[in-house]
Amino acid sequence: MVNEVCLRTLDLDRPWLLEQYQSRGGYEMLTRILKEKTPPEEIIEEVKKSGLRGRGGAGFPTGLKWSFISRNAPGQKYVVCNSDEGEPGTFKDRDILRYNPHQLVEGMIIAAYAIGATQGYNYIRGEFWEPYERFEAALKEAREAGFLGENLLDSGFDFELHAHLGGGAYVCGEETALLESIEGKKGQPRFKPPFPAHFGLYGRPTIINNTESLASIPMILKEGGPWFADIGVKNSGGSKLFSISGNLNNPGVFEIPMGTPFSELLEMAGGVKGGRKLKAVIPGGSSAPVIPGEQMMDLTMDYDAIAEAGSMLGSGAVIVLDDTNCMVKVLERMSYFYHEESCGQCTPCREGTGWLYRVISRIENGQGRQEDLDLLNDVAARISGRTICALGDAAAGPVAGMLKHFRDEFQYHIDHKKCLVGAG
Amino acid sequence: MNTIEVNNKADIFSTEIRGEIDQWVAKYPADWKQSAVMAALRIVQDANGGWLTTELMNDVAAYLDMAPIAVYEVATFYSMYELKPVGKHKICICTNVSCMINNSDRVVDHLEDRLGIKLGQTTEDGRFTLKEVECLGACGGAPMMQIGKQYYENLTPEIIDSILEGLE
Amino acid sequence: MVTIEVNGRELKAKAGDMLIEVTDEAGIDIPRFCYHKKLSISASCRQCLVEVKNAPKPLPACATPVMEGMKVFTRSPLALAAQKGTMEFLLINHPLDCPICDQGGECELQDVAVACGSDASRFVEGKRVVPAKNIGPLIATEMTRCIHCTRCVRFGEEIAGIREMGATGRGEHMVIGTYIEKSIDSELSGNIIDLCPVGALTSKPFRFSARAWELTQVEGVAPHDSVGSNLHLHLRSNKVMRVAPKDNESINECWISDRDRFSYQGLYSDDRLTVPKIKQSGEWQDVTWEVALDMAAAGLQEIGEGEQIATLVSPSSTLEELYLAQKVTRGLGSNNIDYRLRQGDFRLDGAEPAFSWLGLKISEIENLNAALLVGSNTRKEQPILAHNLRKAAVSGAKVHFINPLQLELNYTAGQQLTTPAGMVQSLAAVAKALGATGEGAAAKVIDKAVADDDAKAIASALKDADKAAVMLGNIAAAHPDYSILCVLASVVANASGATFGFLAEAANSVGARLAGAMPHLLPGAKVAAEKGLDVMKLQKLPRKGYLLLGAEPGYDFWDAGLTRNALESADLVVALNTHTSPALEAAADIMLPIAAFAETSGTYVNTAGEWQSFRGAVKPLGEARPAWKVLRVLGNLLDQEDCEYTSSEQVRDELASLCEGVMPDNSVGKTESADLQSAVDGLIRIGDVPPYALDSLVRRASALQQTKDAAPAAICINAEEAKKAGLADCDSAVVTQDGREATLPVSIDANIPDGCVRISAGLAGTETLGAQFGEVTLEKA
Amino acid sequence: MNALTNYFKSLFLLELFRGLGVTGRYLFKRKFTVMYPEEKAPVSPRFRGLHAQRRYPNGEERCIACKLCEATCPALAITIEAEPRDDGSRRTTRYDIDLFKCIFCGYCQESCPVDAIVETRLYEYHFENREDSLMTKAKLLAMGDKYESQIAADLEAQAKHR
Repeated sequence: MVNEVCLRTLDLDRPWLLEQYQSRGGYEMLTRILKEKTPPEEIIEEVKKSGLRGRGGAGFPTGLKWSFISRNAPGQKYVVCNSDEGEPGTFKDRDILRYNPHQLVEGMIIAAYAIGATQGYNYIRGEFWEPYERFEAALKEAREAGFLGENLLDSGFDFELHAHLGGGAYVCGEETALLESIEGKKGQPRFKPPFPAHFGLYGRPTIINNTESLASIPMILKEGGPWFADIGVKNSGGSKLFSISGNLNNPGVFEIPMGTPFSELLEMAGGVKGGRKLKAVIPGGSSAPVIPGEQMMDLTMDYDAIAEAGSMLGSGAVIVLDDTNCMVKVLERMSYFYHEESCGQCTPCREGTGWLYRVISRIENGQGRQEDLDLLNDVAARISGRTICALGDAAAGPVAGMLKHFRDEFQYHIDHKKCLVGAG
Repeated sequence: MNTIEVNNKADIFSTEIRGEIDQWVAKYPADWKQSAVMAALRIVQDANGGWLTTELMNDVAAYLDMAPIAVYEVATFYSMYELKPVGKHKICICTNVSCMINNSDRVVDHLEDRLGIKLGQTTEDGRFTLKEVECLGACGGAPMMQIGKQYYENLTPEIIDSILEGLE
Repeated sequence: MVTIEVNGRELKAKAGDMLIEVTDEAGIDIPRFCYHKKLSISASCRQCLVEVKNAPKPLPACATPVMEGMKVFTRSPLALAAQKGTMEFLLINHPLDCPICDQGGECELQDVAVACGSDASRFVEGKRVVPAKNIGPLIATEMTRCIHCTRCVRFGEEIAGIREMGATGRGEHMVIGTYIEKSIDSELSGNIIDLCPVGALTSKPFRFSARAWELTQVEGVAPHDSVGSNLHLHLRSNKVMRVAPKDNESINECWISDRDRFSYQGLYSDDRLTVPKIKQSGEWQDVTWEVALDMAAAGLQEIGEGEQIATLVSPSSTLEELYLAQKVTRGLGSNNIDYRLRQGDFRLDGAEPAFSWLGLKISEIENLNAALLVGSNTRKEQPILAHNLRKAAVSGAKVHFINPLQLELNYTAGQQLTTPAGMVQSLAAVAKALGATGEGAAAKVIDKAVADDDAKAIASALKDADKAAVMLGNIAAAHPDYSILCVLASVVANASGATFGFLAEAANSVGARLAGAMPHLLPGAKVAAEKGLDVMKLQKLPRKGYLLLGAEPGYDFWDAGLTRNALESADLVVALNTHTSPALEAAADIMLPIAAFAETSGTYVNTAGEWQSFRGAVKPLGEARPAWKVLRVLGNLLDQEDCEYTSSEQVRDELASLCEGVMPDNSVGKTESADLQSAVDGLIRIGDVPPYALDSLVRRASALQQTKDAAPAAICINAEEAKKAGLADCDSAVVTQDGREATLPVSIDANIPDGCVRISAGLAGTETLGAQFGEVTLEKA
Repeated sequence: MNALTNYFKSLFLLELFRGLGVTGRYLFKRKFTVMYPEEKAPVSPRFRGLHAQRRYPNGEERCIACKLCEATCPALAITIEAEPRDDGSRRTTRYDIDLFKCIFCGYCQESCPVDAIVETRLYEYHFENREDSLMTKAKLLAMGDKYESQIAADLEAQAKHR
């Protein structure tokens, strides 16, 4: 059950080409829907049955999200794909864009059909030039084949899809910041409610989904929702792309069923580099609190299991840390990231992320004070839950997690002004 | 003599650049020309040796009917826009967690030594700029860097040397 | 309506209202920085976090809509912890420079810090420092103090209508400002001083001169336009230190124009008149009030014949002053009094409405669906009205202008750019497009007009609109064919079902009519049995004696040169003025120093017909006295009856009783003359009055005079016409009007139509020129 | 009983002798009287005498015209006018203390955020003209210049009490 959904064409020679995609039944589902004029409700129902949850990190049920938009509401509606992959540790959407862009295009067209949108955008992060060109080429092919444009396959349904390139801002991965960015503004998240389903792109109803979520749609509809749900486990339907990186022999993207034990995933990735000891794992991108290695080895990769362990599955970005890593340094780097990427809009995140970084940096550089650990916990607590978007929580989460599991390393830094790891 | 100018859009950019920007403008609703600002800034930045001057930003503002400050906001918000001159080759090195634990420090050190500049600086001959960037979404190939539009992964000092030698 | 509970107190609220609106209404205090009732919600400062029962996290009161049964706690441990948390974050990078900060003592951050702050900081790192940029003469910046509430940014976008401030950079490095060194040019820019909750944006003219706790606040009414914005004057030791808006939802909401905010500086200019002066054998001598008034009274009596006396009054004078001025004048047996100093066409006298006004309430402008403004630069002339008009335009109203200069607008509007004569044609074309025929002069002009596409567009916009208005502005009032424009506008309004209105020029233009400061109208807008001469005739047929009230020769008159000639040939010129100037000194024989804005009590009637009285806030400077008192004593010395007033209220009440039952009315009668006085063979001058050249006070407000809107006099002409006149590359040129010359710099300006040259009036260098709108010739200097 | 005791006490002039006893004892003790002006009593570093305005070591006047002293002065003895100096800094153009009004409470010194206005140890001064009672900015700064070392030492000494 590996590479069943999004990466199912990976074994082909040039899977990004239309003919190769079609050789594996590509656009068949779309054609059938357009020919049979499948009622949109049925499509949404099928997606609901599949148990597909947003693959971008938040894990919100995709079918439910779609059902918030009334297909018959008048006026323009939009489908937006979030390919602004920026969560440290995540590199799965890049592979979809590079190797299977047509499946994403097909998924977006179906999504548009389901909610009655006639215009779509795929927001690709600005640094992804090669994936962007692949996607543009796919759009061109699809347009020429009549899958995009006016009156698709004589069905009377119009849909046009464009790529939008980002400019280098992590926060644009937040859906409302992404919409602002498409509107030609700074990527500052909007206050919600209203949610994009009511007030989205250009103020119109909009659904916005992750690349992987949308790319999963054709297969879900082709094989049926229950088929997809059964691949995974309860509450975590389907298979998922895991980007596993860090101190590994064979890092990469693996599409495996939800609920696969972490140990198996680790094995696929070739095990810890140099046969060293697994120290800790960040299971869902850098925003997810860290989990100690021993605990992680007993966990399965699904939403509930990881949440129970006090972290989150997020975007499925697994960062594996071996025992040569200083956790203070790792946390310093992560908090620097959030400090750099905070949009600056709300006070706790703008001021707090910098403060966190400076205190951790001070500890790392041997200038920590005894009260700093409590201060860190307190500042993190004052950020989390008090900002407009989740970036504040994301910045606070790793701090709390690190201090929970590796407080002694931090304490050692403060007491001895040097690193526990190097000190042996 | 004082002259109050009225902007004529045809005079702002070269035909080529205008054509490119217009392609992007066409992607968005007619009353949302502003949506093309990120693309327009990227296009004029590329045409200007990789960085944006205030005048260029003003031109973009005039071309897209935006307030200049709205363009400055965008240009200063996103990290891919450069507001100071950069070298011909902008080397963006990821130092985020996955790269860091795969020894991106060594990549940085090697490049700094080889080029004789620090992160954020440009070589005197104007060929290279070193820039520290956040996760570029290629953690599987850590450590990695981006030069121009190209990603380079699984870097070692030897690979870096051969990459730099391959650049004009 | 829903019922919610806040801190155990039950409140009724409109569903969908934000929580903070409801608590503000109920007087429950929730700290906030980014929220402002007139701006969009940003919800970014996170200071107004409160606890809502069953919500997992504290919620921002500014962005949480009330819902039935909601239970809110604004001071619960959870809410307080959240508020304290935010305050700590705000303070870590805020400098501790309250002692040198002008906001100290009236700072929202200080206040909230007292309530939610801690006494010691846990932040031991260095604080952020942001270099300040010069954003012009009005606003001082200290961006290190900025807390990024973005009120100023949103103000620019939503209220001022031009985005000048922005938030550049991101995260901790986000900086509020203009990014490049650039002045803030909006005519409403000063409001960001009030909006800024900290000392990042403060008043530059006020800088370091006083502390909030030293100031006494009194109420006032703005004297520079016909809006009558409500003011708070802040005083210290008998001096106006600064001016701020006073909330009045029906007039100025919570905004005022920069002109109203910064003009107070003119009160303390060096050329303020502070002692009575008389001219003796060409030399000015300081004298006592007794001597000066006796001389004035004796001089006026000496002239003997009433019709040889003319009283020219500024429409910025108070109602009381105007009433007494006409009383004294009529007591001398003369009906020669006029306030229309900047009007050039009086053919409408007798046919024009007596109590003309805006036609609707100021707050109703924003509900218009269409508007046609003729001869109006409302954004500079009546900035607050323009703000209301912008609100209408932004929500979809179709606004059209017919003007002799292209305006820089902050919303989309149709602008018909044409010569002054062309304005008449354009307006007639609109009337024709509406199928109106008119009568008298209107009929003649409409008959000749051709309804082109532009005219049809305007006509259909007015006709199709639910609520539409046709308004005449300051440029129209000074137009050589004002009478024709007026009747045409009235015809257009009637034919399209639109409201017809006047954007009155000065603070008391409407009041002046009620006070009887006109040759053919008595107080209470009653028609005079014996008509005097209008201001133009009073200058073309020079009188022996002139009484000037608040009017400055050279700047305040339609035809500056004509005024000078008339006053020079007179036997006696008594000037009641606040300031002196070379032109005044040359013209006058007696100068009586009168109280200026803020120094006298009085009443203004704004363009919406509202009477607003105010009290004197400070004692007049030096020996200056309120003009109503001066006029009263003059009346006594002239042995006039019923001139025993002891307060300005008495004067006002007397006039009010005369005005009882007089209702505002804009019905225009019939006129016959359809001669186009604006039709000239050569170039015609567009002599608009720039906003900061309007009256004695603003002309001397030093900070305003450094702004972009206070450009010095210049010959503005489009490139085509400049080439024709042989001025294509001249730095300066000689302009000749009515045989008088002036040398002025040349400015190529594409906003000026063919056949026109804009030489604004009221500016230094134009004192010798002729009519605001009249034929001129240009040649190389 | 009480009345009887009192009767005997007054009869034998007991209180008088007791009083005389005290007198007698002090007659031979060391004397405390300070023979001012030849002798002077010791002065505490916290003594609140005549005012002075201080400067920074580089010669820059400390006062930043925050007007807190003016606001806090219970006797309304301080009058300050301020404006931006040419270099843009906030400075007083007038700083007067009316010594006829001043009650030497020390609140001005207490409120000063930059230790500019201080009360020195000096208590010996007189006026010959009425207007001399006004300590102007120039006089205050001159005082500060003259006594800076003493003022600095006194501030140091009282730092722990503030």
